[in-house]
Amino acid sequence: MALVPWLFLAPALLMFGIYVVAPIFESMAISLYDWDGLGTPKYIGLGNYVELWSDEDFFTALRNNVIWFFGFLLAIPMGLGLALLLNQEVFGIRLAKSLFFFPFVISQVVIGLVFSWFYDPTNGLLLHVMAWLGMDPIAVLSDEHLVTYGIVIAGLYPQTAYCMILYLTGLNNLRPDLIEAARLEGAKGWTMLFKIVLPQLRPATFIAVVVTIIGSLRSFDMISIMTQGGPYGQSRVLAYYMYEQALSEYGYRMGYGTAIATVLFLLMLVYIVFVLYRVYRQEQETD
Amino acid sequence: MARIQLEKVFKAYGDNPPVIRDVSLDIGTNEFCVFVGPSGCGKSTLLRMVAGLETINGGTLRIGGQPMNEVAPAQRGVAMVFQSYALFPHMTVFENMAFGLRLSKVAEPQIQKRVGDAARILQLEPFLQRLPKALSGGQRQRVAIGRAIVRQPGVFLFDEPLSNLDAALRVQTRFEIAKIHRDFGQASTIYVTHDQVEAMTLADRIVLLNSGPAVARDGSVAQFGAPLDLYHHPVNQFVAGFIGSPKMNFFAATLHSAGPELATVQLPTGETLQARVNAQALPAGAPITVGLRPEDAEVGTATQHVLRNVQWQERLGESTYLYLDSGITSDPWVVKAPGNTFARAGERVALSMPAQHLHVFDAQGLSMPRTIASHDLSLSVPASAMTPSTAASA
Amino acid sequence: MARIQLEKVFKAYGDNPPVIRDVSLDIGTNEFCVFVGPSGCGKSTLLRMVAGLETINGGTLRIGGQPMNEVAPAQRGVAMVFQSYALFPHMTVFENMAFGLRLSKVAEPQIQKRVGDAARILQLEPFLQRLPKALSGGQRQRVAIGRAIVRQPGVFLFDEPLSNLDAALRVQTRFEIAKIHRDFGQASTIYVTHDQVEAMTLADRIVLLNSGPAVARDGSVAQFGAPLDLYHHPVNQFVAGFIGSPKMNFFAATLHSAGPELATVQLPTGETLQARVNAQALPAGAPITVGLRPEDAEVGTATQHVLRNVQWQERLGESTYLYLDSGITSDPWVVKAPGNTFARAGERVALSMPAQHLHVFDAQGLSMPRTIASHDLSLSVPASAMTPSTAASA
Amino acid sequence: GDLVINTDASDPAPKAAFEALVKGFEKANPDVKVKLNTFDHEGYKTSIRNFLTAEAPDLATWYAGNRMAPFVNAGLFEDVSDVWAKEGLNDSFKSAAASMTMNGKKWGLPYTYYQWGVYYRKDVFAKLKIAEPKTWEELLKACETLKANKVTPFAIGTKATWTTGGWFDYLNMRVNGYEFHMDLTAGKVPYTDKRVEAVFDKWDQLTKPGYYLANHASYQWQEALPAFVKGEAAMYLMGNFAVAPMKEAGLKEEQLGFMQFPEITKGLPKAEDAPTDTIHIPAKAKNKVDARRFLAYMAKPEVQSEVNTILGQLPVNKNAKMPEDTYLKAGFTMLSNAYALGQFYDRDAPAEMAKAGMDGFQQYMLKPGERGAMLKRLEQVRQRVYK
Amino acid sequence: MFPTPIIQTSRPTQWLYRVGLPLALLVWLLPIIAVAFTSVRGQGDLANGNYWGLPTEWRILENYSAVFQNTPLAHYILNSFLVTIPTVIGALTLACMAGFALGVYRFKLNLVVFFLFVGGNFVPFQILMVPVRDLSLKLGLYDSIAGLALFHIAFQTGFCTFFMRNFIRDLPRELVEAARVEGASEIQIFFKVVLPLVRPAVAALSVLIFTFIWNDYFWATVLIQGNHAMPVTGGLKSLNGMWVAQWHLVSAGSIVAALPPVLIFFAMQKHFIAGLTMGATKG
Ligand SMILES: Nc1ncnc2c1ncn2[C@@H]1O[C@H](COP(=O)(O)OP(=O)(O)OP(=O)(O)O)[C@@H](O)[C@H]1O
Ligand SMILES: Nc1ncnc2c1ncn2[C@@H]1O[C@H](COP(=O)(O)OP(=O)(O)OP(=O)(O)O)[C@@H](O)[C@H]1O
Ligand SMILES: [Mg+2]
Ligand SMILES: [Mg+2]
Repeated sequence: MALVPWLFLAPALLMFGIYVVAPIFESMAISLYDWDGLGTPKYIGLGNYVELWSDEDFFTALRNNVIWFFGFLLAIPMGLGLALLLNQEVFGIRLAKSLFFFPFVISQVVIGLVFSWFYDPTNGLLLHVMAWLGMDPIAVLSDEHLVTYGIVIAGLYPQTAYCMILYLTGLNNLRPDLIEAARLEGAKGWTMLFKIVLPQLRPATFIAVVVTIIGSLRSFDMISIMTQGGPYGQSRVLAYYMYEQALSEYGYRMGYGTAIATVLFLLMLVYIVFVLYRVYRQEQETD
Repeated sequence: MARIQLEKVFKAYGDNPPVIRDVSLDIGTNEFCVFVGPSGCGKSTLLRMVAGLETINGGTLRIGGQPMNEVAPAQRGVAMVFQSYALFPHMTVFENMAFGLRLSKVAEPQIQKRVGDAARILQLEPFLQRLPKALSGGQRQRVAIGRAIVRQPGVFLFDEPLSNLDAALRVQTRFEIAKIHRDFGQASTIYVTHDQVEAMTLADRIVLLNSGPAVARDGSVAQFGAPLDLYHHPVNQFVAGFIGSPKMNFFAATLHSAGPELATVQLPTGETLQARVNAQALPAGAPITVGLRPEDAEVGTATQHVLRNVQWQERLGESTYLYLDSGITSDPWVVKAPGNTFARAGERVALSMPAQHLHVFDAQGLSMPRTIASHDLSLSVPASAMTPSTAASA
Repeated sequence: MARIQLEKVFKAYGDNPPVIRDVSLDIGTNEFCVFVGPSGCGKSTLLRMVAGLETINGGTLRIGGQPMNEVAPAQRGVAMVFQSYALFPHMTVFENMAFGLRLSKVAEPQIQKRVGDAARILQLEPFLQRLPKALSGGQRQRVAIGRAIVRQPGVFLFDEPLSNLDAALRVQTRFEIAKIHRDFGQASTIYVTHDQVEAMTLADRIVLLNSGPAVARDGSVAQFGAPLDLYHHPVNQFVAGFIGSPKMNFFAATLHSAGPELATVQLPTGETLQARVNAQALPAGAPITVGLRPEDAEVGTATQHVLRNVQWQERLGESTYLYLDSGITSDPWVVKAPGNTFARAGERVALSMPAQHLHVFDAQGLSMPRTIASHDLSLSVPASAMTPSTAASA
Repeated sequence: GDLVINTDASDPAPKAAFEALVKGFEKANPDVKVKLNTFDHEGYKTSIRNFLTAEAPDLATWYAGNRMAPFVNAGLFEDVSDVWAKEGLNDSFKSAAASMTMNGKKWGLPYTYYQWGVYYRKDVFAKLKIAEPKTWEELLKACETLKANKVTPFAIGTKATWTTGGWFDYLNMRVNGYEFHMDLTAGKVPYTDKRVEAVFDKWDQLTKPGYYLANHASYQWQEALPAFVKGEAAMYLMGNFAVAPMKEAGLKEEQLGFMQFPEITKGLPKAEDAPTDTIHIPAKAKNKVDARRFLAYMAKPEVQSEVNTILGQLPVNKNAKMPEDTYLKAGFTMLSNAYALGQFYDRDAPAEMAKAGMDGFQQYMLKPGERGAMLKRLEQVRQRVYK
Repeated sequence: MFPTPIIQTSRPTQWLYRVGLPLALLVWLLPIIAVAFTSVRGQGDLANGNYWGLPTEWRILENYSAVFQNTPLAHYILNSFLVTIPTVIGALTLACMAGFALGVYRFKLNLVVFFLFVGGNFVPFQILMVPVRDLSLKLGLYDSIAGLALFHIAFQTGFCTFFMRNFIRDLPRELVEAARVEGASEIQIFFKVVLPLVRPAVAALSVLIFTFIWNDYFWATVLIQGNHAMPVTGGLKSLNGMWVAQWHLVSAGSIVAALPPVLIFFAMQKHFIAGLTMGATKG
């Protein structure tokens, strides 16, 4: 009887263990070696990490991760704003909601293509808009200072849609009695939003924060599609840099790549622990 | 300042048949009015229309003499206690109670004082800094009441405030609500419940609402009156059946003859009974329904009686319910007998059905007026009990 | 074959203090046993241990004489009805009822027959092909019962089966459960409830469970006996207070003198009362608690009486509850008076406290034995009522 | 027996070339059955690492120069010096021999290459009366004239940074010469060397006046083509593969000219970039005998001609037939007279260095002012990579 | 409800809303509309820089058939299906079983195992890249559809288990207990009681996972090299290299690649959103 749950768990645990859990530790182990993926790995202790410490590109990537992190968080208020706009019962609103959600369903590869074209300095829409506003056009994706922001904006497009859906569901589950009670007490508009509605949306906000942060740290697709890290590596983030170091045409430094991944993992671990702690507390409450 | 007047109030959700039709009530300052009725009859809807949470589709609502149909909820001077309490889960007890005051920019010392006072009255002082989730059901209920009190409203509205509490707590909180109402001299209270005991014990006047087709026929209000009025003089069979627990026993009969004070009715089983009602409006032979409350019937031959078989009994100690084969339909007659009564299934007993306790309804369910004075039904404590005497010895 | 025996049964969840301690019960074939007790006292736990859904940490469970501690639920020959009904939402009524039979590979015609029979008894025939979500609460409850019946178990277990139903349906289903129990000759039933009326009306015997520290002191069982035994002869103050509604009035007093049949007690207010209990085990002057049920007190001077002020009254029509200032603590005495009683707050009334209705408890809460025979408390329907007579005339 | 060949010939022309090769070989050697695996051009660069170590084919295509170093060092390629000796390739493949030699041995067979050089708009030059520049000064002059007439002198797209490598190669080879360029890519000279600075001093003369297409970092090299085709830009330093799309876009031969990169340091012998594609026998191959036969077949002059005609590139065997195509012909002549051939920056320098270098060149082209910092960084990379 | 229903607001506000909403929608979807338009443009529009106006000629058939005839797009799409469908089935099967174990049984390591899945679900998957690639190589699954699908199954099992476990845990425990009393074995409970009840969750998850996997790009890049196994996201990227500046073809390809998840989203919208939020709001 005590065995039953383990039998049901076995296949999932096996697969997950082999493909997810073990590789995490393997990666950490590989990060202690110098290995090009061809010859025999050479143990160099923390050598890769020491190198990271003096690697400008690594810090550029780290800095870009920070930009992604904060920039991406904008998806949350924007998603909330959209959700508030759409949380109505008028004719056709269901369709409108799904259309607003659309970008999330489409592959990031496609979104990336669309946005690189949006930024295109010969014919992009941005060019036209800026020209129309009488500004000098900017080649966003080849400007080292703007490029990351440009990609983040592209990334925000689907992410905002995602947050919007989370908030729409959250708004759907608002307790009407609390809203009514607050209305009787004289709350409306912003007061209602900040004092009554947002606190109730906390679960939605929490999950929006979780997926957004994880999305920002995993960000890879957009960069790969839109700039491949360029110009001269200025739009790389850790996730992309590690790929470039470990597997790209000019890469094949497995040890170095995994060292970057390990750093990324440790950053994320802080966050995972926070999430797990919250889930744990919730479990305690419901049990 | 807090008299509530409804005039021909009407409400329908969308294209559905009206939920509330033709409701005219005048609830005086300091009156405690209870809405009762079957589930879905529109009690909450009516209450929420008073609160301003539901639009009024027709008729006029006045509070303190002012028309209120278009006034925002917060401006009506009403405070409401919800069945779910509707406490803001992210605010402490203090913040919950102070919320409305803060929004209306009452000065902070004033807030402190008012909340403090309310907390003292409701014995919530130790909990002021707690979140609602750290309170028991009864305490939460008190916080909800506290939040209503501090705003010193002219009208208190309660929507089934006790239905989430367990039996013991319900009794206690019922008490508190009555007390608060008495202490807040000016305010009127409307209280929604489906629990008759609450209705009977709390109300100055009860509004019993119709549901279903009766709404279209008679309007939403089945009867509006003092609790014992509804108990003793129900206007129709619906009210008679709704008020009282266990339910009044109903059985078909025909009118044999009717005088100004007394009517004679004949049961399908052949027995005839006399009832102190004026049924002269009906022709002899008219089909009628007779009603008798379980607590008004008696086992024995003290008055006019019939013989029936016991189907089953339930002994609660305090009293015994006998289920008798009515001989008319398969529904048994329920009789509430003293706790020491004991009867075996199949035993035949005499059931005394006093003429002054029989209710008679016509084919439409309308009551025939009972010909007994109210004071017959409502006696003061026996005078003898009031003579001073020192502690008794056996 | 379906006698249930528990011997020193023990249960603790994890490292928490024991929930169930030292429970020894012997529930006979065809007996209807009800577990009552305050919320969280372990009623469900105990029931689930019998069902095999919860492991037993100590002691022995026997069903039909066989030790069952280690036997899988399905092999115990028990059927259980859950508070939530636990109908499989994806199966029709028929499939729900046939589920267990199919699993135990009963032949299909046999299944058809058994389910058909049960459906007939429970009037579920029109619904056999419906999904549970298309049924009303009461119908679902009946399906749950049906699923239990078809397996023809030796033991029926019910865990608060009525608590999700509304009042009227509750009464009706209570009736049905009693009937089913009577019809299934061999089976024993254990029924968990926190509703006293259910317990009193259904049980052959009641097990009242302790909760909190009393479990550690006295074991889990507070009293095990016939319903009226618990009503009339509670072993301690907890049982006395738990059984009966409204609750028994308790007040502190001291023992003045004690004889074999009669004890004299003195109230803090100075009055002395006599009680028909044997309190000889206590020394004179011992602090005691006196108990009197609201329905046993009377307004008037019929027997030994005291004078008290009315605080408040609640008029239900059928009866009137008077809340009297006890003069001892702030808790009022509750008196259940006839429905026509009327008293104003502040009025002084005589309260008759018959000696044979007073309960006395020692400082530990143990009851002093009452010196009245059981048959004094439980009378058959008066003989006079049983003389044949034709329909009465006024 | 069976012969398995892995190629990156996913584009139409190479694919056809290999199919023809296989057909010819099978006809000549009826006992051998060839299986051709065609990989996606980009994906092949990673795939080869996998199949060389795991399940090796009998032949695999790759690139000359430093690009093959990791595999040679890891012992994954077969030494084919014997084939070279036996077929007399040391002579007929002389121009490419150096790029196939490591540790004194030959590790594969080069089978095709193509020239780099400056493609220019004859018509635009004619209109503005510009003669084909032969020297740096003439080039600068031409640029000035073009610029003055609102024509961008050079088209380039640096979104994929390798295009900058061509510029660096040529500037370096013309300023400092082939040997220096090879020393630099072999990591023997620091990037902070004065001679490297000198290269950038020349480059400055193009970047600072804005002689390159604006926003070049936003374009792939193909995306820069329209400017050239429309005549908005007049020159394009590119490999010969650019001719096909240029023609496709509508440029006629009378509009499109080809010239050698002008001289900078007087008298310095001119070396050219000519990336070479190669084919190797993996060390773990199963059928090395037939693989060698295939190499021998592939080296034949007539086979070289046939294949390269299909490829639209130059045969490596000097005995092969001269191509017909105008630009190839020009290239052939140029390369035949070249002092030496470079493979291209990203094949001559190790991968990591190449990546950093090309990123750096792109940065420089966008921000000429940052060249000092950029070179310092390249020097750091160099010290790490070549240690 | 919040915000105030628009019907209860003043006339002008209502009109503003009714006009503003479609406008906002238009702006929001502009990138996608532009792609859709471009996918039917002719070369002429592109040469003239007409990227954002209405197409002057509608070359629907030409462009789309060009995309299919001259490139392996159809093959890429087939690959995507071959990866996605087994992944959905596999991950859900594993997750149903694991979710059942974690949701129904109380055992010591329950929470630990659960956290393993939740935590694993959140790791940056770059850290798995090198080892997973090596593992696939060793198993001979590198550059194969099976290899990619197996990895996706394993990784998605984390998320699906998290989701299923929460869903199963919210089922009334009594159902399992009732089945047990009725004599069902644990396997029977799984198949006859729990599985039928988790159908909504399965539906929600399968739609969601379908889109996730269909849109995966990273793992396609890491684990697949050749066209023979490349799913459509990766394929589109390589086509993008081939179709430089041929925006009409890029757009047509993008539209084709985006179509399956979009169709699924519209067909199964309810499930899709349930999937996003049900599993999520539990976190
Ligand atoms: N927003 C609404 N839209 C449509 N119908 C509604 C709405 N709110 C309530 N109703 C209907 O109006 C009727 C009255 O509802 P209401 O809540 O006032 O009943 P109630 O008397 O309070 O019932 P209960 O005792 O169950 O609380 C019901 O039939 C209900 O279905
Ligand atoms: N799985 C469990 N783990 C730990 N404690 C438990 C568990 N199940 C029940 N308990 C505790 O055991 C005690 C008895 O619970 P049980 O459900 O038997 O009470 P009950 O008498 O049925 O209460 P109620 O009338 O509220 O249903 C409670 O204090 C409860 O908190
Ligand atoms: Mg209601
Ligand atoms: Mg329980």
